[in-house]
Amino acid sequence: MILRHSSLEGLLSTLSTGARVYVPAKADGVTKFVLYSSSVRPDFSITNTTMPPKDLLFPQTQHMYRYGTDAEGVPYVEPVHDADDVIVFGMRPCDVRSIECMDDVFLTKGFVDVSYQAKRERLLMVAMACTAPAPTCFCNSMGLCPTAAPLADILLRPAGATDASGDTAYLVEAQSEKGQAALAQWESYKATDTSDADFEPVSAAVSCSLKVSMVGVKDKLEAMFDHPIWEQLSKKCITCGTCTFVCPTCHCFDISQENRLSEGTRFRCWDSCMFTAYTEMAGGHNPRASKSARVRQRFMHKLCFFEQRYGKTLCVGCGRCVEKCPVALDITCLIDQIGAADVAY
Amino acid sequence: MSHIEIEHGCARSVEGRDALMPLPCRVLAVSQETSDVKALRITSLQGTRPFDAKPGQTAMLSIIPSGECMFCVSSQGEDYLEFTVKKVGFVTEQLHALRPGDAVGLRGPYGNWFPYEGLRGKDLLFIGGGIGMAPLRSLITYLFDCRSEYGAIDLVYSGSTPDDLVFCREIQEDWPRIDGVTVHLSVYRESPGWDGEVAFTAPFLERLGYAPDGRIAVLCGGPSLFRTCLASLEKLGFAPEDIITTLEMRMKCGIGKCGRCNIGSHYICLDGPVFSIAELHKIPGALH
Amino acid sequence: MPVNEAPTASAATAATAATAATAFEPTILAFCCHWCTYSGADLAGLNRMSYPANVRVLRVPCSGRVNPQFVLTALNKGCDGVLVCGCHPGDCHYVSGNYFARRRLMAFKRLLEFTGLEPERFQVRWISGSEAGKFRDTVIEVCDQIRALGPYRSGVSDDVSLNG
Amino acid sequence: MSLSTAEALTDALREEARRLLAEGTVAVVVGWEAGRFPNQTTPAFISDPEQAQRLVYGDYCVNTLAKYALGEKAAGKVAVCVRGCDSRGINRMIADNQLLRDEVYLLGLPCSGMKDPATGSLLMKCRTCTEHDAVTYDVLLGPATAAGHDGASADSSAGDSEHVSDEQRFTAVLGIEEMAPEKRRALFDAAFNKCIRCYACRKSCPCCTCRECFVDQLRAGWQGKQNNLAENRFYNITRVFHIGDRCIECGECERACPMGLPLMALNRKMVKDLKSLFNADDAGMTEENSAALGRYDLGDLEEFM
Repeated sequence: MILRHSSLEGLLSTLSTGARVYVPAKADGVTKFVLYSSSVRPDFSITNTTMPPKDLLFPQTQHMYRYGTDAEGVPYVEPVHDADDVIVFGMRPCDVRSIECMDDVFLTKGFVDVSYQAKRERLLMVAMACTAPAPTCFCNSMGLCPTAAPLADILLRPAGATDASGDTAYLVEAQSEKGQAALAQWESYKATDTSDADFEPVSAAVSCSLKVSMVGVKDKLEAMFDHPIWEQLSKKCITCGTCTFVCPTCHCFDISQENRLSEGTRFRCWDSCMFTAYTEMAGGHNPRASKSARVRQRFMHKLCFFEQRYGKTLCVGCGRCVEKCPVALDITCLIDQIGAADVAY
Repeated sequence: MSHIEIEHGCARSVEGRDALMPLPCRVLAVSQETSDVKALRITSLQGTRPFDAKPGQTAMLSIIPSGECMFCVSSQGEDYLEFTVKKVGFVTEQLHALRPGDAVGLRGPYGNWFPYEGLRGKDLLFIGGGIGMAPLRSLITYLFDCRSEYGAIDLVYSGSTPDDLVFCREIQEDWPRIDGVTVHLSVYRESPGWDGEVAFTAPFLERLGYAPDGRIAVLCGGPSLFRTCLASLEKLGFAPEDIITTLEMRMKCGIGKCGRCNIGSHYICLDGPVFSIAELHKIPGALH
Repeated sequence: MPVNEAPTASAATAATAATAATAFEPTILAFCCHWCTYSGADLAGLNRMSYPANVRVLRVPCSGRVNPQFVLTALNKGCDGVLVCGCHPGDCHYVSGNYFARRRLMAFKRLLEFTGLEPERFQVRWISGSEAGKFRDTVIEVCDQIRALGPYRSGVSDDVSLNG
Repeated sequence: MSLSTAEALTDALREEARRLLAEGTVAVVVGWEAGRFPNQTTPAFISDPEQAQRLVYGDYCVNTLAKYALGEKAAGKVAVCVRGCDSRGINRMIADNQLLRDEVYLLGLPCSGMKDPATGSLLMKCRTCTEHDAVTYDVLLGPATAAGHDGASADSSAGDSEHVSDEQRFTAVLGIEEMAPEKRRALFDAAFNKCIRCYACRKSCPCCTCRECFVDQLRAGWQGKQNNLAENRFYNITRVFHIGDRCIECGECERACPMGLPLMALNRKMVKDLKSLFNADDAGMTEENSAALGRYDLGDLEEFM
C-alpha cells in the first residue's frame, strides 16, 4: 500500500477514534510521543524523540493495586486496570527493538508481569524507517537496520521518489496478523493513482555514521569485572539517572506506595541503578556502594549480562544517553575502550 | 563423584494471579526470639496456609501501607507460614509492632530452594550466624520431618552474644535430642550466664575439624562470617561444589524484573537465593 | 484542645464533591508556636470566641521549627491553605527562632508565589499568647480568603505521562 | 576566544599539569579532554604526567568542574581547572565545610563564555554569567578576560563577555514576576510536569553536597517516588530553597537538565529576593559562608505583623 504524507492527518484522526494514538511531536520543548489530537502536530522528521516510547508500556508511575480495610475491618487488595488500545505511530526501528528487550524481561522467565502484558497485548506498533540517522545514532553497530523493524506490526518506509506535488510517499507493509487486520482502517487513505511498484522504498543502504565494533565485547566484559576501566570511567559520572531514564530499554523499577488516611495505592516507578539508594539494604549495607560499581553494573548489564540471559544486547543504539549525558560519558567510547583493552577472551 | 544439582529460576507465577499483588493475610502468632528478632506466623484470611513454600524459598511480607520486605520462610505449619524478622529498618520495625489478628500482605513464594532431594542420604554440616539461622532452619526442620532419609546433621551456630542466637532454646534443648544431630554453639564475646564456647565462627569451625567425607556444608550468615567460614571450609578440604549458601540482596519485585538483585546474568530473587559456591565463583561480583 | 470538633479531611472533600462550589469549605493547617499562638488559641477557646472549624492547629515548639517542606507537604496532602503563627519578633522563647523563621518564610513565600501559588494560601502572622482576638480574627480572615479562592489543586492525582 | 588563544591556553595548561603531576604537587588534574563528536569535550582526570597532553581548553568546555574535587580529594591534592563558575563552586564548598582550600590547587583560566558544541552559540548559562574569570586561583594561565576585572580583554572575541548587569542577570525572573499568577502557575506546572526526576540538577550542583539528600530520606518520607505534578513540584521547589542562598549561579543544573526545565529562573528568583531583602552577597566570591538564610538581622523587613 502506498500512503501519501498528505493523507496522514486524515488517517491519524480516523485511527484516534478507536484507540489512543501516539505520534512523535514536540511538547513543552521536549520531543516525545504525544497523544494525537487535532491540536497536535506530528513531526516525523524527529529521528529520535528525547523520551523513548517505553512508558506507554512501562509508565514512570504505574499504579498496581489499591488497598485498605473494609467496614468490618477486613483488609482488601484490588487491582488497578488501566490498559487501553494504543497505537504508537512512527516508532523508530531502535525503539521497536527496545520493546523486544522489554518483552523478554516482563513476559518470560517464569513470571509474566500482568500490567505490562495487559498493555502489550493492546499495543499496535507502527514503525517508520529512518532515512536520516542522527549523528548520535549507532543502531547498525548493535545489529539493527535503520530501515527494518521486524517486530513492528506495520512498517512505513518513506519511498525514494516523490511525486510532482512534492508529497512524500510511504510504502506501507503489514508485518503481523495484527498489523494486517489493522490495515483495513487504512484502505480509504491509500494512494489509488499509483502502485507499490512505482516506488522504491528507502533502502538498507541507510546507515549510521557513528560506528562501533561489538566483536568480542560481551566475551571480554566477562573477564573485565575487576578491570581498572570502571574506576577510570566512572570518575566523571555524576550518578544522575538521565541515561537510564531516557534509555528505551532500561527497565529497573522500585515499588512504593501512596497513602491517604486508611487507604492507599501501591505503584511501581522507574528507578535507576545509578542511584545510591537503589541497592541499599535495610540496615545500611550496600552491595553497590561505590560509583564505579554502579557504573559497571549499568554497562555490564547492557552489554554483557543481558545478552547472557536473553541472547541480545540491552543497547539498541538509539544514542539518547550519548546525547543527554551531562558529562558526555559515552557508551560508544566505552565500547571502543573495551575493544582496545588487552583482555584475553 | 556427582555433585548436588541445584535448580535455578524454577519458581513460576501462579496462573491467574498477579505475582506482584499481595494476598491479604493475618498474623496468627508472634514470638519474641531475641531482643531484636521476632518470629511471625502468618495465616490467610480463611485461616489456611497462604501457600506452600519449599525449604529456602522466600516471600514478600508487607505492612501494606508502609512497604514490603523479602524474607525466607523459616518454617511452615498446617495453617501458617513462619518468618523470622530482625528489626533493622523502617518496615521491620513495624513488623515487630504487629500483634495476632493484625493484617499483613504476603506474596510469593519466590526463588529456588535447597536441593533437599539431592541431599538425601548425605551427611550435612550447617554453619550459621545470628539471623542467618532463619533460612537454615527451614531446611533443618524439613530434614527432621523425614529424619531417616538423611545422614548425620551437624550444626555450628554462633552469634555476637547469647541474645543473638535465634531459636536458642529449641536449638539447645530440642535439637540435640534428635537422633544423629549434633549442635555446637558459640558466642563472640564473654557474656554473663554463658558458659559455652566463646569464639568466632571460623576458628571454631576449624577447631571442630570437620572433614569433607562426602559431607555437604550449608552456610548462611553476614558478610564477614560468610567470608571467613568459606575460607575455613576450603581449608578443611570442602570442594566449592559441596558448599551451599543462600544469598541476601535488596529485592523489590521477587520475580526477576526490577533489577536490583542482579548479579551477572542472574537475579537472586528468581534464580537464587540458593547457590553452590562453585556456581558463585562463576558469577562476577557474587563473592565480593 | 483549643479547636472545635472538625470534620475530617475526607468528609470535607466528599462534601465539596457533592455540592456546588459555593459550599466549599477549606481545610487550613495552622502551625502554632507553643509559647504564644497556641496559648492565644487556647485563650480564644476559654473566652468562648467562635472561629471557623476549618482550621487544624498543629503545635510546634517555635515558628523556627517550621521547615518550609512542611508547607509544601501540607498542600500536597490536601490542605487548601497553610498558616504559620509565631511570637512577635523580640519575644522568641529561644531568643532567635522567629528571626530565622522570618527570613526563611519571607523568601519561601516569594518563591511559592513566583511559581504561581496564590499569596493567601500561605500566610505568616505573629500572635502572642494574650492575643486571642487576633488569633480568631486571623483565622476568620484567612478562612474567608481561601474559601473565596476555592480548593487547592496540588496535582497529586495527575500522574505525569511522559508521552502524551 | 580565538583559535590561537585556545591553543596557547591548552599548551600552558598541559605544561602546568605535567609539571604539577611530575613534581608530585598534586595527585590528579581535573580538566577537559576532547570527546567523540566535533567540538565536544568531557571532564578529564589526569594522574599520569605523560597523559597531560590529553587536556584541552577552548570555547566548548561546558562542564563546571568544581564538584569533582570532592570525589578526587581522597587520592591527594587535586588540581582543578577553574574559571569564574568553577572557582566560585570551590569557594562555596569550602564555605560549606566540604573542602579545605589546601586540598585543591586551582589552575585559573580566562573565559569568554562557553559554546554549545551542537549549535556553536553561547551557552545559556554563560550569557548571564557575572564572573567569567576565576575569583581564586593558585596560578593564572593566560591573561584575564575583561569581565569584572581591570585587565584588558584577552582578544577581540572577549566582547562576548561584557559585564552583565543585574537587569540582564535577572531578565528571566523579572519577566516571570510580571506575569499574572495563573500564567506563572501554568508555566511552572508545565515545567514540573516535564521533570523526570533524574536528579541531574542536584548531582551537578556544587551546592548540593548533603551526605543524604531529603529525597533519599525515605523514613522521613519527604519525597514520594511517584512522578506526578505534586511530587515534582515538591522536589523542584525544595531543591531551589535548599541551595537558593548559596547558589553560585553556575547554571550547571539547567545545562544538565535533559528536559529543559527553567531551573535558573527559580534559582535566580531566590538570589534576587535575598539580595534585595537582606542585601545578600553573591555566593562563592570568597571562602566565607555568608548564606543569607543562615543568619538574621534584628532590623529585617517586617511583613508578617
